[in-house]
Amino acid sequence: MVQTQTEIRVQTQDFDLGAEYQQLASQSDCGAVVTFTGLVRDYTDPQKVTSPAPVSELFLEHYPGMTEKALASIVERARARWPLGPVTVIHRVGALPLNAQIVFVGVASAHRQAAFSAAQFIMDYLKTEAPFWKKETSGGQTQWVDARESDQQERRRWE
Amino acid sequence: MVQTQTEIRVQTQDFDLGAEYQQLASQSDCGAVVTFTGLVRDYTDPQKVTSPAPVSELFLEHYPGMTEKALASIVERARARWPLGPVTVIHRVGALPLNAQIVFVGVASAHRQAAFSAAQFIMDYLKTEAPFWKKETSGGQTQWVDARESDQQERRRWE
Amino acid sequence: MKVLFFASLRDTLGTSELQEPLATGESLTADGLRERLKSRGEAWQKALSQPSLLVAVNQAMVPWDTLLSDDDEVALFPPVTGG
Amino acid sequence: MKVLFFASLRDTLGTSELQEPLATGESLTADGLRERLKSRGEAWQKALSQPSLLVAVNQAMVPWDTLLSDDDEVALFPPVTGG
Repeated sequence: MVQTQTEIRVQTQDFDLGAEYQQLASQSDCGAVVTFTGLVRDYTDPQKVTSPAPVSELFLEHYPGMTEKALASIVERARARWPLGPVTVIHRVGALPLNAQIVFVGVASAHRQAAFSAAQFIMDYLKTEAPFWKKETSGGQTQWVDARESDQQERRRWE
Repeated sequence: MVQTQTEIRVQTQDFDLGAEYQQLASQSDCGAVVTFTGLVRDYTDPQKVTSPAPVSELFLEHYPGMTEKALASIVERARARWPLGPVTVIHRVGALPLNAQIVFVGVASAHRQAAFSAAQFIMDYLKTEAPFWKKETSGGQTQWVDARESDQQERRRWE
Repeated sequence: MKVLFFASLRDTLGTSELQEPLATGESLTADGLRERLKSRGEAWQKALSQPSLLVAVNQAMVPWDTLLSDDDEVALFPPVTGG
Repeated sequence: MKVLFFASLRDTLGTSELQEPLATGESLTADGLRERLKSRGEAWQKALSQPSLLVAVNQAMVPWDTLLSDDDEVALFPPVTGG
């Protein structure tokens, strides 16, 4: 009996990937579990002389109320495309230091390709539809992060 | 500095996904970590009257010496296609009860799509090129598991 | 109706929320609301002319030609950058 | 040369390993080895005629027309089913 529980959490606190995985693996009889985790990294180029100071912190703003609805809607669309077991999506908000975990997507399925595709689909739509905004602090300066055209392109391949 | 360490393990003992993930996330500055875990499940259809007895155990045989080489070669081919950080592949052998973990693939990358694609690529090639064979026990009877044409097809899309 | 602003748009406008009354029988689209808000000054004119701006009505993203009701919660924001 | 058999093929043949001598100057492909082994009896004839059979030389999969050397480790096995 495959469970189809969806868990959506928007939270300031950190999450434990091992515990999230155990929940996905134990609450179903799905043979495949795929997880995606995104972390705060500094991608400023140390080779460039004109590069800004290294990123020291991110601040994640969101639209409370809409975020959970947007994430649940994305998971429902994934369920309409692939046979999925339990799915968990966690997104952190607030101040996040370098190396902090930002986002977790975990998908269980009886089918390996379904688990992979659904996790990618959920991340691609999360990046373009879920109301989160990143503000970056580097060298004491803060600025809003620009959206990337590549994220739009990655979402469009599912249309 | 992105690390490109490859860890390949073929072992009888279980593995701890949380610990494997922590190693991938901490030994690099990659912003994306994708994991795949395969588990022993019983996919015999309880609706079918003619269905065999439920699977109670798997036995995983392998070709010692060649398995590690085959897995390392698959990871190298993935590295030639995508910019990857650390990669871990673990495959268990011997007797594995229902619900046991069989296989783990963990890929870190600066790029989300690279991490997803490489993990899928490694699983698709592992399923068709790495010398492991499953023997299934159900209702006291053991039999070798047949290879599936769908696994061949999934590998061919990378050619 | 309630109008919310988020992220860089809120910072530029210096406003996170305002009330915009809708007369009885008045027909206004999300784009019409945007045009009306532009008349509030130069900062508004400039910030609301960004073609990449997104709009949500009652916490769901909608196209700009969506008709609004007086009890709607409308939110305007720049492209999202989570994940 | 050393010839290894795995999984269902080993069970059917009742043999996990054998030595097959290669005469000096003799030219033998993996497929030629398969044909030679078929002459060992009916079970061998049948099991080694499976078109899905795979062959590895020195622990790497190779095509059936690969030429063998006397110091090679050759392995014959059914399609793999790990993961």
